[in-house]
Amino acid sequence: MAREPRRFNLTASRYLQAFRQPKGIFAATVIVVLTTAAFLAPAVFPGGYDQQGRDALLPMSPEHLFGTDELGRDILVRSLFGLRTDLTLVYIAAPITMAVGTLLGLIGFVSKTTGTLIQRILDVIVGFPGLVLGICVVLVLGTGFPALLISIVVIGLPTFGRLARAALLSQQQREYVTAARTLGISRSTIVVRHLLPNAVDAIIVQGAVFIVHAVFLEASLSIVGLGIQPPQPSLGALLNTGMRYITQSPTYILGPIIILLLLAFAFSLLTDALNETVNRK
Amino acid sequence: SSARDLGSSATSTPVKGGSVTFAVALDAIPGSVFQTLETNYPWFNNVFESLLTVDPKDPDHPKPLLASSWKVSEDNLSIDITLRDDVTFHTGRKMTADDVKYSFEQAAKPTSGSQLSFVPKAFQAMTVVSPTELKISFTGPQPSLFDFFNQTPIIDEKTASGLADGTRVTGTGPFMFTDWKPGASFTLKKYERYWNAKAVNLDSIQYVVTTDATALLSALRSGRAQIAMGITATDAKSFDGNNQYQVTGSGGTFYTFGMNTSVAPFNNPKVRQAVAYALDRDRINSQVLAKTGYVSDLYWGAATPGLNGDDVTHYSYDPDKAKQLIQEAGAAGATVPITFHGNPVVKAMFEIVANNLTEIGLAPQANNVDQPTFQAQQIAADLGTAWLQNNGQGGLSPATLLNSLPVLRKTNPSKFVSPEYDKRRQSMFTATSESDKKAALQKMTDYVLDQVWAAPIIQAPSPVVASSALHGLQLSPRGPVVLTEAYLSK
Amino acid sequence: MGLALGCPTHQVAEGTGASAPSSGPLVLAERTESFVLQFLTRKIPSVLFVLVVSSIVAFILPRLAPGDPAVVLAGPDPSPATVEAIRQQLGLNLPLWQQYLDWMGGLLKGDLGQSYVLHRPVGELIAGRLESTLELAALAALIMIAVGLGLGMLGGSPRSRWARSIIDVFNTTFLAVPPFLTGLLLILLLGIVIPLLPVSGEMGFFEDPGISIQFLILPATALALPQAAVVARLLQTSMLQIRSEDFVDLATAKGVSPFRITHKHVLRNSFGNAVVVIGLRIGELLAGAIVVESIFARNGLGSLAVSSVQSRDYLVIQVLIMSAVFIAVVIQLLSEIVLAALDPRIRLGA
Amino acid sequence: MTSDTRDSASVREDQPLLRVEGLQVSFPTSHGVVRAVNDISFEIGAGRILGVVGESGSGKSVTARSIMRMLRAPGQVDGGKIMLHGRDLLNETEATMRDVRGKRIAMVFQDPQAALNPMMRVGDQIAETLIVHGTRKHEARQRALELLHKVGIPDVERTIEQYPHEFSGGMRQRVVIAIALANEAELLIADEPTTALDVTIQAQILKLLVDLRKDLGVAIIMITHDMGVVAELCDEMIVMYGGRVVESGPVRTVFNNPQHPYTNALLRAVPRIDTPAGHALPAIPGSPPDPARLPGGCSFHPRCPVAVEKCRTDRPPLEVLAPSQRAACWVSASGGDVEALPMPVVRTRTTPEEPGKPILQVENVRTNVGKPRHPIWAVNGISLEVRAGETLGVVGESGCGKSTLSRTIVGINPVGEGRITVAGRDVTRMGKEDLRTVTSTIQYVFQDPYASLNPRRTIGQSLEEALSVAGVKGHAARTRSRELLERVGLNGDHLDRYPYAFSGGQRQRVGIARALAANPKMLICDEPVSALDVSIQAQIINLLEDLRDDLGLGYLFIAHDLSVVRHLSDRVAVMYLGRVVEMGTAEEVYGAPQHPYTAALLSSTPEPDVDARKRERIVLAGDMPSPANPPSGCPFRTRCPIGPLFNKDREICATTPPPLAVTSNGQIAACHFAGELAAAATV
Ligand SMILES: Nc1ncnc2c1ncn2[C@@H]1O[C@H](COP(=O)(O)OP(=O)(O)OP(=O)(O)O)[C@@H](O)[C@H]1O
Ligand SMILES: Nc1ncnc2c1ncn2[C@@H]1O[C@H](COP(=O)(O)OP(=O)(O)OP(=O)(O)O)[C@@H](O)[C@H]1O
Ligand SMILES: [Mg+2]
Ligand SMILES: [Mg+2]
Repeated sequence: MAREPRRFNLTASRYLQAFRQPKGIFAATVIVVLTTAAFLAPAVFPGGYDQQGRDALLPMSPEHLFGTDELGRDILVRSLFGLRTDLTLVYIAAPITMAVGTLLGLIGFVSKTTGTLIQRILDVIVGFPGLVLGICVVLVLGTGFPALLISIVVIGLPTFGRLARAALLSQQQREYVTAARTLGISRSTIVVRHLLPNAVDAIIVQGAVFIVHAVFLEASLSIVGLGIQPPQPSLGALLNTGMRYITQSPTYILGPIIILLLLAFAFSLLTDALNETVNRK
Repeated sequence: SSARDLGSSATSTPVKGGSVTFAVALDAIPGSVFQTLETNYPWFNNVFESLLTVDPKDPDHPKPLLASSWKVSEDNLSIDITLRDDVTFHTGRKMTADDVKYSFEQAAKPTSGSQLSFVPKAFQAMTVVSPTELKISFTGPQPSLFDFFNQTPIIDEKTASGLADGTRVTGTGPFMFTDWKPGASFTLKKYERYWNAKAVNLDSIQYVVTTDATALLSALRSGRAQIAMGITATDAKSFDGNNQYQVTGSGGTFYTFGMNTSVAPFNNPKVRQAVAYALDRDRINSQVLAKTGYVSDLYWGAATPGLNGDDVTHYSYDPDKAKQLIQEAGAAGATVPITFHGNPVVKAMFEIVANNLTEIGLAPQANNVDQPTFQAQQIAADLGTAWLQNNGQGGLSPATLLNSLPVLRKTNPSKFVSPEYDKRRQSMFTATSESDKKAALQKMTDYVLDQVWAAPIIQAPSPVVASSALHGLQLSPRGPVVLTEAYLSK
Repeated sequence: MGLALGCPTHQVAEGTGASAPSSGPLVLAERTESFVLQFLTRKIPSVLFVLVVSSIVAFILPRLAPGDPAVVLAGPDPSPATVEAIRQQLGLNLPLWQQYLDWMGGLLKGDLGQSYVLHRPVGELIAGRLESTLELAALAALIMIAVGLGLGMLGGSPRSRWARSIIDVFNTTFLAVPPFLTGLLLILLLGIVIPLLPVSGEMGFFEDPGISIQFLILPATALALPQAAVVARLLQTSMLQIRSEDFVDLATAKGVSPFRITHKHVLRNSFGNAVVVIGLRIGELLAGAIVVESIFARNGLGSLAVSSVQSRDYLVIQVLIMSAVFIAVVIQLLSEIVLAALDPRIRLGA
Repeated sequence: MTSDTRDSASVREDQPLLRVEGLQVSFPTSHGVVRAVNDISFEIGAGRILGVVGESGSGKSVTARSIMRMLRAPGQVDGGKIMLHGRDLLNETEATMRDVRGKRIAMVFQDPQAALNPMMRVGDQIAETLIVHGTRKHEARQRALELLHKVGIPDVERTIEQYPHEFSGGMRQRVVIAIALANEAELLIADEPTTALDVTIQAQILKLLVDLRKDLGVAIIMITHDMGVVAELCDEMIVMYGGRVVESGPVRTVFNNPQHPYTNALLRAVPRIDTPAGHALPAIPGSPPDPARLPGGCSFHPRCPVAVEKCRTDRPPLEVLAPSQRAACWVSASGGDVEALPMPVVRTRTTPEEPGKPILQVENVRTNVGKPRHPIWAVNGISLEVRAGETLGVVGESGCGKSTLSRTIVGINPVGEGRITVAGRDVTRMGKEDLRTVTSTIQYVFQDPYASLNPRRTIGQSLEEALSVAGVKGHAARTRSRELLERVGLNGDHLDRYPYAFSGGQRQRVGIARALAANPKMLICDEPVSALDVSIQAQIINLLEDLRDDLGLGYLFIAHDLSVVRHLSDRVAVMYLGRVVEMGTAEEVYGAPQHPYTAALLSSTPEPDVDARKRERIVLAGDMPSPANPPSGCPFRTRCPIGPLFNKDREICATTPPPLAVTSNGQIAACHFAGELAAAATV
């Protein structure tokens, strides 16, 4: 008969529960360390990321932990600055994508036709090969940070739009929604007050996934040369250039790869931890 | 021959027959026969031939090819050309003066895209005197005539429509173009009725499009390909000292730093000169081009007849002087958006250039676009404040370059216009005597160096790496790789 | 992400009031067929909408970028007149709507159009590159299905904690690491550090299967592993969830062995989900192929797409995008149909 | 068909079939160790039926699963023995247990929807039981056919090929029972096998079990929380509370003379069909204990009306307190009277003779829950009205359209045809103003107290939201929320708690408070107590009655439990397949049911009364047809015990739908042969 209810509380502290378990602690530590390192990079390396020298393509050594690139720049420094670029990008892009995507998913609950239309349009975006869409957007808007931001957001929108809609649809079946309706509460209020807070879990978890995806999207665009512009480094751009020197200096791409792996792994664990917290019985 | 011959020093005698695999980074574009395209260097002149060949070091004395002889009139206003009578197209049809006329007419059309179309456009008349004789007359002297003859292939009118989609690519050369799988591969097969068939050794050449630099390398290393083009200079360098391979270069690409002289800060010649001093060309040569490049402050090489050798190194790297010039011009701190396209070499070059400019107190910004965008902007004369440009027209004569190289044209992307420039251009075109030519060139050189609206950075050939078993390759600064006499030693 | 599963409809089988459907394999087959037809008919409007909007976006988007095929064809240092002449020649000066209608008209007649840049029929260009991508996708799909289902089943079976944590690590790692990074790691590891396999290039399967496979292994693995992790994770979750269903308890109470429970009860019920994910993932495989092809220097459709974007070969881009959208739509429909075929509860019409 | 096929060596005559001794089961969880079962002992002989009753969480299922050694993780047996024919199952290997399961002990689960593998044909699921115990394939199929037939499934050749979703709930439960019987197990453990089913279906299943026991001699452990089921079916019973047995003995003695106050309270807290309304129910205060935090001493003492000091400190042992009857109670052990429950208030209320204006009038309303082109009339022409201070009870089987009717009234489902008038206003079109009238007049109390409150909003937020619709905002809303909470018997300080912090009964009180926020004139209660434990159910019924009388509310009270409806209602409407088949005052309908369906419903309802067993029951065959595919003529004719199924000449039932009309004795029913079964149903 009656089951033990799920334990809920609306505040952010709910998500902080995720950081109580080892997974969450590890993920948080890595993310915090990487983020701090990235954003402190300008202070630690006042020379900036474009200190060129004549010692090109050096292998890993104590002076240059990750070696140097083709223009004699320290790859560790560039990786950190690159991480900074990437993190800035995704920390801006992710919330925007989550918010706009969710909003698009929500519209269907206020106006059915608009909602269906939006879902169809999201279907269109999903049908497009992500990278080709990204390339087109960047070409139209010109390269650089804003264009990259927009293409990441556009590519990410369907995920959140559909997710929000699915989460809301499942919530809509719940009796408390009917209860609110019998009280005479308007549809839009129900969406904002009842459906949304209960759909937020799924969106937050997906958000953690998306951050990593966004970083890799930047990297993919960089592979085609349309990512972050030189001399400003990004992890993707580093990999892109490093790939060309893979035979002469295999260690070139190792630095950025390690950072990317750490980042990806940490966010993956964070997703797991969040998921477990959110679904905890 | 004047062209660089590879492996010709080998003592082995030519081997008949055999097939060579040529790994290329870029696919063929047979539709663009009249354009000088780096893409087409690996195969083009094995299929198509022109009337004559010009040695850049001795531009006034071309060697005959399809034309057996020619005679320029005294007044420099016409030329009589005599053609070989044993030349056939790959269709088997005899090549005649009509074909030459047709080809030149095509080259004159705007759609041909020929960089030298200004030459045939200035033809007053082309008269077919006999199947082997053609007379061309012009309104004024034609300093670029031989360059045009050298660059323009003679094509078959009957099959010309097949060029566009590559289904019928008919030339007069030693090999026939077949089996094109766009983006993937094509094959050149020996043409048995080639007029100089006895010189031809190979049966066929397989071209494999391998866009990726590492893939090119591994194709060579694994022996799947005997020759490759499109390898980066730094990769090519890794073959140095390995006697199983021969490393060389073909063609010559100009890398230039273009500046818009109509806007600040580059409306001030001092700033332009400062930039020219600031560029660390040697470093670019060593880090970006693995020292395969040729550092020059001019578009014409040091070997150009009549050139004062010192001019080539007029602007040696001097950041202090550059900084001082910037200060004098009051341009310190000016932002300089630099447009360039995604070519990795250009990109790396940009990074050093940007670093150099920062050093002297300018604030460079990247504006990386893709190739078509760059070109569209170039055509619209809308490249912004500054840009990096590369043009593959190495080996043309200075007078030709003044018309064919966009940066030197009368209407150039730098929006540099001056009566003085016009005057000096004119004297380049009209000079006929050796001394006049020399004087005109010197004046032009001085002017170009002084005004530097587009600072040359470096000239570099495209690296060609071949197995040392491949002999008889002919390469030239003009670009094409000729395999007419090539053979594989056992 | 997921499909809206049809609600299980409860039918009353007892009682004369309800007209119970007559059964028998033949009638059943007929019914399924008509359900599929009905389902497709119902889907047509939204599919059409998606296709038409995609075609418009695919048509407009590349044209918004600066530069056009004429610029590309005009060669390196063209004059504006040259470009204009070529534009005329290609018909690019026609009004956009006319170009669009021409293209659509051609498509409806089965004519994919001609490449502006290569002057070849687009169909031919695509066919020329198809083999490479198909080989890659096919092997990747095989690896994905094998590894995904294998690990998923392992993870969803009652195993030691040990086995499960290994699977967890695999999943967590590859869920996060995209094909692109996996590819780079494989190149470093198996191409450079221990040079076992070629890291770039390709060879047609029918030219030399042995060598072809050597070239395929690394990119296919790179492409497959991240997707395999998704499949494995889903199958595992779904199996664990099914395992807690009452009917598994009933099976245990019947005296069924754990092995048989896993196979006959748990797996069978999880399979529908797995099929849907595998379907969706195959779509992702094709999308992921773009970057992997670029890393491993394969001349497939991905590199054709990128190069045609870079040469503004509008028609090629348009057709490639439309094919991708079309495949996505077909996969979506197919997985819904397969799901309905697998799960007796799901009615496509519902 | 008894034990000749079994290992006769293991059968020892002096041993009962199954004896559980001192069983202890715990669940170590992150919130602490949950001792779900604490030292329980009982036994069951061959061919006997043992009833196990107790409220939710008392450890019934855990006990059952322990016998099968099928505890869910992290459950573990901490002590005790489970002796099957004298052999301790707890010492057997897993492989041996696999032989025991399904062959010697079989189990039937509560939820027939979930207990069958949806992807496997029912025939295969039955055959599998046989195959895993060594029967060959084709024999297994043959036997599956027999079994299906035996459990009363018609047309077995066809149905054996069907999938579970093509079966109704009752039929699925029959399949589960067929599976349990497949290997002729000696012992059948049925864990609430009828809780999820309608009374009519429950009657079918119970009858099946009784017949099986008679035919096969199988022993049954019948787990239930329904005293009626125990009274009707079982020989012996044990009563569980907080993981312990508090009383055990033969059913008759325990019912007639309960030795534990909890047993007594359980028996009394249930409303009965045969007792007229007027009394408040003697509810058990408080709620069942949390097994993770069992109170010390006798775990029932906090709720016990006769508890003495010793109950708080010492745990009473389970002792023989009457012949063959054991109980664990200090009071009755010392000869005290455990039947001393606080005597309920006798309500003075009588049905208002001249009731006020109708608050709600429903006229010939039809509701389509299908597509416009393929209508499914879940409500198919219903007329009724509710007046202030009056309760209209609506009963009917699951799926007959009760909820759809109420949802139509409040505007969640659009009205297909007919007219709805609320507070004198025609609201059929449910425009903005109409809805305002409806929400300010009628409020809704939901069935599931867990689902009807937003888990992420505090109780206060939920109440204030409801108040804001009624125009009460800010500080006033806060004050009023407190008042409301206190009005429904909750602590007014609990406004800031989230729903999870409340028990089911408390939540239902919150739900009621929320419904009251807008000062409605009428409440629609859609099965408000059916998800609650018996003791809690009584509390809520009492609360609803109080509110009705104090506030003069009108109720539309929906339930499938006839006793509850009888207890609360002034008038009753009986629904079948989207229609009202009988309507009248509670006395009339329950006293002399005119419609055979009403009669069957009444007859099927098990009474917590051991003497009722002799009664001849009307057990309906089959299930209610789907509203998507209603029968012609009288909708009930496909199951009617007096209809064309049994009287071939009554063709009229198949051709002419009977109108809802006045019958010969002045009541209202929709039957061509009204009144025929009136006598049979009443006791
Ligand atoms: N898997 C589990 N993990 C933790 N605690 C459990 C688990 N299963 C059961 N319990 C605890 O054991 C107690 C007894 O559960 P059980 O299912 O036996 O109750 P029940 O009497 O069958 O109740 P109901 O009438 O609700 O079925 C419950 O209160 C619950 O807290
Ligand atoms: N959205 C729907 N689509 C199809 N059928 C529906 C829908 N909603 C309800 N029904 C059908 O309408 C009938 C009446 O359902 P309703 O929920 O009103 O029954 P109920 O009497 O409240 O049953 P219960 O006692 O189970 O709550 C059922 O047969 C149900 O299957
Ligand atoms: Mg239970
Ligand atoms: Mg209901």
